[in-house]
Amino acid sequence: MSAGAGSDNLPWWATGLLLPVVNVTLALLVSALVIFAIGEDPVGALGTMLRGAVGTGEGIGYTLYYATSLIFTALAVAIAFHGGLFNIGGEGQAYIGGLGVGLVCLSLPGWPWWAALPLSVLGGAAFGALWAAIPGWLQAYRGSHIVITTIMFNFIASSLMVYLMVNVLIKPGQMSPESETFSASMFLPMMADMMAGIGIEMASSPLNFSLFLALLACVGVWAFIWHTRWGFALRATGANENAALYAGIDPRRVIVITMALSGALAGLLGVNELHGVQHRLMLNFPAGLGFTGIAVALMGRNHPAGIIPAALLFGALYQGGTELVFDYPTISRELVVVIQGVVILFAGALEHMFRPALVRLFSRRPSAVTSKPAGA
Amino acid sequence: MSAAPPSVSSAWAVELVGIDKRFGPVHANRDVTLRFAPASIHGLVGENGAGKSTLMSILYGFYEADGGEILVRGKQVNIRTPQDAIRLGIGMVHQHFMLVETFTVLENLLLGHEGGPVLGPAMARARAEVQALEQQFGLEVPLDALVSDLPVGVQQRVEILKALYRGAEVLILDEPTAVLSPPEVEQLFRILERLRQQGRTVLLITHKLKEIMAITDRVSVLRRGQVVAEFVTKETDRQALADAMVGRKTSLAVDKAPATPGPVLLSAQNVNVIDARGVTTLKDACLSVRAGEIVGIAGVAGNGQSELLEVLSGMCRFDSGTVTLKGDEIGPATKYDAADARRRGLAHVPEDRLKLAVIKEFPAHESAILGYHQDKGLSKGWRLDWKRVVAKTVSLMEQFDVRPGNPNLRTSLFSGGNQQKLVMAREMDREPDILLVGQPTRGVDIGAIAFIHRQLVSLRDRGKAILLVSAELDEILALSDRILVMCDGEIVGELSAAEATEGRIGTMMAGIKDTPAVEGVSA
Amino acid sequence: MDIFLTLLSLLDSTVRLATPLLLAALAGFYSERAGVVDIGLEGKMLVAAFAAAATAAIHGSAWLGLGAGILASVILALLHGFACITHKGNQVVSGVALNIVALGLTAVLGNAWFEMGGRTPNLPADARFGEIILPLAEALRGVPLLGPLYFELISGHNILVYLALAIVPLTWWIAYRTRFGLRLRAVGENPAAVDTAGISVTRLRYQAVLIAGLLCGIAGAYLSTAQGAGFQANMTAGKGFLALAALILGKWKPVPTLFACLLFAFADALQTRLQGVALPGIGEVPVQLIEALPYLLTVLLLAGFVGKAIPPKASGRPYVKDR
Amino acid sequence: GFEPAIVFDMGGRFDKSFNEGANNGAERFKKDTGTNFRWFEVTNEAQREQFLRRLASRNADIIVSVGFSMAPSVEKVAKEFPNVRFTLIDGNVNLPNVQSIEFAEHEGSYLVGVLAAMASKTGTVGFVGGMDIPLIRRFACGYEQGVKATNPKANVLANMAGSTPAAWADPTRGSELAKSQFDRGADVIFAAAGQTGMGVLQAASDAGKLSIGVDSNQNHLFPGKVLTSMVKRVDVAAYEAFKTAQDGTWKAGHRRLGLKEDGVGWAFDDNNKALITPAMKAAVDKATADIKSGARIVANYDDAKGCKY
Ligand SMILES: Nc1ncnc2c1ncn2[C@@H]1O[C@H](COP(=O)(O)OP(=O)(O)OP(=O)(O)O)[C@@H](O)[C@H]1O
Ligand SMILES: Nc1ncnc2c1ncn2[C@@H]1O[C@H](COP(=O)(O)OP(=O)(O)OP(=O)(O)O)[C@@H](O)[C@H]1O
Ligand SMILES: [Mg+2]
Ligand SMILES: [Mg+2]
Repeated sequence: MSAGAGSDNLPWWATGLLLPVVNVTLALLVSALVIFAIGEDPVGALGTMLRGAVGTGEGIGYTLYYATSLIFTALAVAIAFHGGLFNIGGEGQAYIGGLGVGLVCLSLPGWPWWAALPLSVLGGAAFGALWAAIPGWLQAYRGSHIVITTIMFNFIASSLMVYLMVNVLIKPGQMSPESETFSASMFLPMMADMMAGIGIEMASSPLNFSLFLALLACVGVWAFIWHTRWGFALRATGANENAALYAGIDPRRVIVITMALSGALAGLLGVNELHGVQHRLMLNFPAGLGFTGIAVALMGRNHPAGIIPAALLFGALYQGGTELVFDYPTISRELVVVIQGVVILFAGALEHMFRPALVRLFSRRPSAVTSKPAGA
Repeated sequence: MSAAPPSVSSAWAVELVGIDKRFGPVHANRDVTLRFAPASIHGLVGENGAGKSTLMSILYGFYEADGGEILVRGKQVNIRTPQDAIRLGIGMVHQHFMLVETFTVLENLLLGHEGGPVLGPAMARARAEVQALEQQFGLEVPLDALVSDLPVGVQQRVEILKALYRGAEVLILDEPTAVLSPPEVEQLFRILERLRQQGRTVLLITHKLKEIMAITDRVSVLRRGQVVAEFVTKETDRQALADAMVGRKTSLAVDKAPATPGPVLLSAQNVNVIDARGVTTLKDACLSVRAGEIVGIAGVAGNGQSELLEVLSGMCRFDSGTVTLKGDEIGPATKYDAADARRRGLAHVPEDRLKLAVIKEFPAHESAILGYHQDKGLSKGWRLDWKRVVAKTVSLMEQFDVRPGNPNLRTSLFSGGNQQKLVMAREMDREPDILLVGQPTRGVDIGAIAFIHRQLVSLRDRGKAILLVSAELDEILALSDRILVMCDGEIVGELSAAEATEGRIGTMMAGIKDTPAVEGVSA
Repeated sequence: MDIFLTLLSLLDSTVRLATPLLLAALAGFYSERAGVVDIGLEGKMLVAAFAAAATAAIHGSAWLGLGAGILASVILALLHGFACITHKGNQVVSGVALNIVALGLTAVLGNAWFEMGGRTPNLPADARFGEIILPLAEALRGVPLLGPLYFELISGHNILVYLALAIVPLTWWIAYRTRFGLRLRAVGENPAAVDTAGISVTRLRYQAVLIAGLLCGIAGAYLSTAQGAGFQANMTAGKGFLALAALILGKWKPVPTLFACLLFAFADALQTRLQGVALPGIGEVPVQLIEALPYLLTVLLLAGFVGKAIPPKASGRPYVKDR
Repeated sequence: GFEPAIVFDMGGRFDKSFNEGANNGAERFKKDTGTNFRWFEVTNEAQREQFLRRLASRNADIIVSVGFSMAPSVEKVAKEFPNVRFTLIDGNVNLPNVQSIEFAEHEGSYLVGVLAAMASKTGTVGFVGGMDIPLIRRFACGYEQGVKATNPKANVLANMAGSTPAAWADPTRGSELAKSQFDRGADVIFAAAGQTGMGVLQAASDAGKLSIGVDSNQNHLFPGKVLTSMVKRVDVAAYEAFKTAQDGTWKAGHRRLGLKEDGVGWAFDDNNKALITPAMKAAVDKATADIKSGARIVANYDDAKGCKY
């Protein structure tokens, strides 16, 4: 997965900043073309998106709220990636993780939020971990293709959740398959309220305490992968299973554990969505954020320091898109999906497109004098 | 040195004039001019990374040169792709075989030369043509066998046949003998001989100067991308070639005192390994290694040596027998992995360093702790202490003269020889009681070979047990106090240093006890 | 006799459901056998379904629709090739991206053109591929056993079903009996061998990706103009992924892949019939468990019975000349 | 001026189902009064609250929210904006500024069940639902009662299309389900599955069997092939909400629209005239009258006890 990277001596800021910026800009240009093609004003529309995402307190709140969820699912993809595994099952793991969060919250009526939070985190992580560890085990010990099994587990998670929500966990006597509301005492503090507590006025948004949890997870993942013996074993296994075996690491065990960690991170999405915002168990709350996490991770080069800005970008796309359909009813809500796809295409799959040009640009400078023989 | 005659240009089969090639910062070929005569075998030697393969790949159209020109039979030609080269009658057998392993031999021969959009009729025609070629050159291959089922020697014959089938007048062979047993080498040389008699040109790259002396007509020496010397083979000798390659006086011999063996530190009794396909890859292996001695294992690669090393080092399970490590018995059911082995004082330099001993993507300091990352001394509480790791790496690099001495450089950017030195440094650093070493000098230049050999001897002299696996007979003979020979998963014989000769070992390597080597394929 | 008819109808439904999976899986076969992983089967089918339905709705011709579907799918395939072959991008990311673009773009264009929430108008019969009654089907219907078999199961499908089934032996023949097939399989195993044999890896891979586009185009057109009668947003609903699973289950071989597709389709057909039926000894099984049946089956098969699926060796890796 | 707004659920305003019904009502209001309205389609959970709050803070005069999933958000935002009027369709929120409208789907389903049983020659009728959720079970339960009341020996086949929201938008699946039910002997199928139902109607038309539409009058889609439609007057609810809010007669509180209130019913028009025999008409009219008068009580699906009648 590192084709073309590394050996061509670009300065770090060119690969780390310039290239992504160029790619995202190009993606937005193409999106503008699509907007133009369906007969709308691209400048106005993209302007609305930008203002909507970062122009107001509320917009920023929503952008950060989406980013929170995306950080969890992207970290899940990233940690698996370093273990050499492509985990497409973040969506299902988040779904089942949410089940864990919900069950914990439902079973602790009246607890204060700060006491419930560690347990709901544990519940989400444990359920997500379990849901991911099964495909992990199948890959490690049975050679089943992880990409396929994790996709299948997404579908299975859906069926399982519908069964549970409709038949077991539904609050009796109501239409929608939703559980009882958690007790109000354990709702995670909303950012707007916390800010109000320290005297800062902030518009209401679903942004909640989970953001800190997400940032903490970033630090945790970073420290784990690059600063622990375990992380070393994980990366070694991901890079070269045979070398790991040589180093006395059992690659199969590492694969299962890596998947479990990955699923645990995805499962934390439930803390933000359910414990933080919806305050009840419901259907379809991951809403594609598990899949988008893949794109966020890849764009963030599977490093927390890259995932945070990438998650912000995608959070801004979500929120900007909401604002777009609010102001331009004629633009259908799926346009946002197109823009996301285009961003992933240009910043992900076509990330190397401008690299040769950039390399030429950078290498021309020093040799420009010598390589031009006079009058040749 | 004999200058080329101011030519009637058609006197040359191929001429390379002023070839230049860079890979980013690496200048692989600098202004290389070489001429090859028809009906001759031309040797090409040089240290690793000297640019031999690159040069030949350019001739074959696999890489495009940045500058220079190529003439074939006196005519300037434009070789952009292998297709062009094939059309001009140039064939190449690459250092790493270019075969599709899941295909049959015949399918591999056909690839790119199918003779029609549908295979059926072409297949029959090809079969006949190939059989004619086989007879003409004495190159026997089973046409319908899967390539992955064939031993390397046969795979190589497939490669040669492929080139001839495509009509090669000029045949390039890149290190063809690295993986062959002595009889196989002899057979190859007979084929090359026949090609020469037919008026074809053979370009032979090899690191083994003995082979150069045995078969080539002329030899060119490359160093750091440049041609530094050219000899008529008959007029030169190995020492002169070695000096030209390295650019200074070199010594080809190892000094060592007689061994003073102590107690047995490592032994194996009747160890068997059966792989996933049900093939017994290691049969009833019995051996013992004493403190203070080097036991050499000779054999053609792929005859169970890798499995032996992997079993002893804890990387691979075995199905029956016992391994005894410093008195502790280990059976098939005992929990024993590479980490346990290291804990008990056994270190391991594996045969395939890029596949096992380092991680190419990691910076050097991470590769330098591979296998030792659990060491308490490298950690501070829960976290790895990178400062200490880097300091450790720097000291390893200094001790073993790893160049460049940059602990943060990506492992893959070190040359093969330097990677090997890093691995040796890491494994010898903990003063292991037992050291398993596989192919310690494969792909290593002459200066470094001598250094590594000295290190091994001095470890032995400090009373450690060393098990050395090498496909290089010279190396085995130079270092070992006792020699075991492996063939087909079995230890077929044991010789003391005194009784061992190249001839005796070579015969045993072919799996034959007394009679001289016979040709033939055992599929 | 009743059970026989039930079985026939089950198998009939299996054939109908297997067709799009089969076409998509064969598309994946060409692409992956050439070393290009194709997660984007789903997206290609989706754009094809949309283009086919939109064209058929406007021009009233199923064949024109098929052409448009193929064209749209091929364009997406070329984009995939551009990213993965020309620019050596990550093949999985490219596939994921194209799936998302397809999902959004079809809905956006559908909304912009038809203003029906991303749907196309319902297609009239002559803008769809109708069922073909094979010769003598009616006449032979009365013949015991074989008559119903011929009438119910073999006859009465649309042309694309027969086409898909015909493509299986054709693919086998191409892959194992032609020059193109030989090269295709070689480039997925060892592109360097192909390159050194004087064949362009890039060209071969583009050809493979184009064929994948073509087949996905047919699969998409089947969904919206043969099996269905119009386009719906996200109407592929995971079929591309299921096709990929079938390809893996079939170990990247055409005939086993056919059986894998039939198996999935059978599980699917069975689940519509098992819903609400009390199974002997177990009682009524929850709908959701039955719905998950095809997926559970896939996991079980991958885990237990097919053993390790070994993909073409070079798949997923862009070809970079190297030593 | 008067600023009405409507928030649709995830299916979107052209879902051929209740969102589309609400859209039709709003469009009719626009045509009648010339007053434009704002509308939004929700794409994820967080947007429900966001849209409502945004509209409320911009002083929309009436906000219609479609779908039971909107209930929690309506409750929350309505508390924050006690001066803004909310109408919730298909859900119940008890607040002084919220009007909740629910429908007695089981009553309408009962009627089409009666018709299905009479139109069926095989004695087997089918039901295809979208996702297995209580709302759909309510449809199925009423339908089954109607069928059984008319022909106690009749056999009712029931299928659900899936477990993900895609189950509401998968006509291919709908047509497969329909075909499988035809193969099992059904000759009339009631589809309560959003766009998935389109596949059922299509398959029935292709196979020369009968289907029953849902929510809005779908008889015209395949004239002569759709037996009838179970109409749920979401359009009326939306229209009325806008209208009453405009003329000042809007009232908060819970309203349950059943047969009596003309909130549900069956569609009878030129497209299905030929399919409804006088006897069928008489039977369904009788059932209607009985339900309206209370002489017959159609049991509603109960989460705890299931479909008990
Ligand atoms: N792929 C690559 N990209 C960039 N630099 C490389 C690459 N491969 C090798 N190099 C650099 O080229 C130099 C020569 O490498 P090479 O392996 O040919 O060395 P060498 O001359 O054989 O040395 P040694 O004798 O130690 O094996 C090394 O310094 C290495 O860092
Ligand atoms: N594809 C490549 N990309 C970057 N550098 C390369 C590449 N191929 C070769 N090089 C570099 O070019 C130089 C010459 O390599 P080449 O393979 O020609 O050496 P060689 O003489 O054949 O060595 P060996 O004895 O190991 O076969 C080396 O420094 C090597 O690292
Ligand atoms: Mg070489
Ligand atoms: Mg080297």
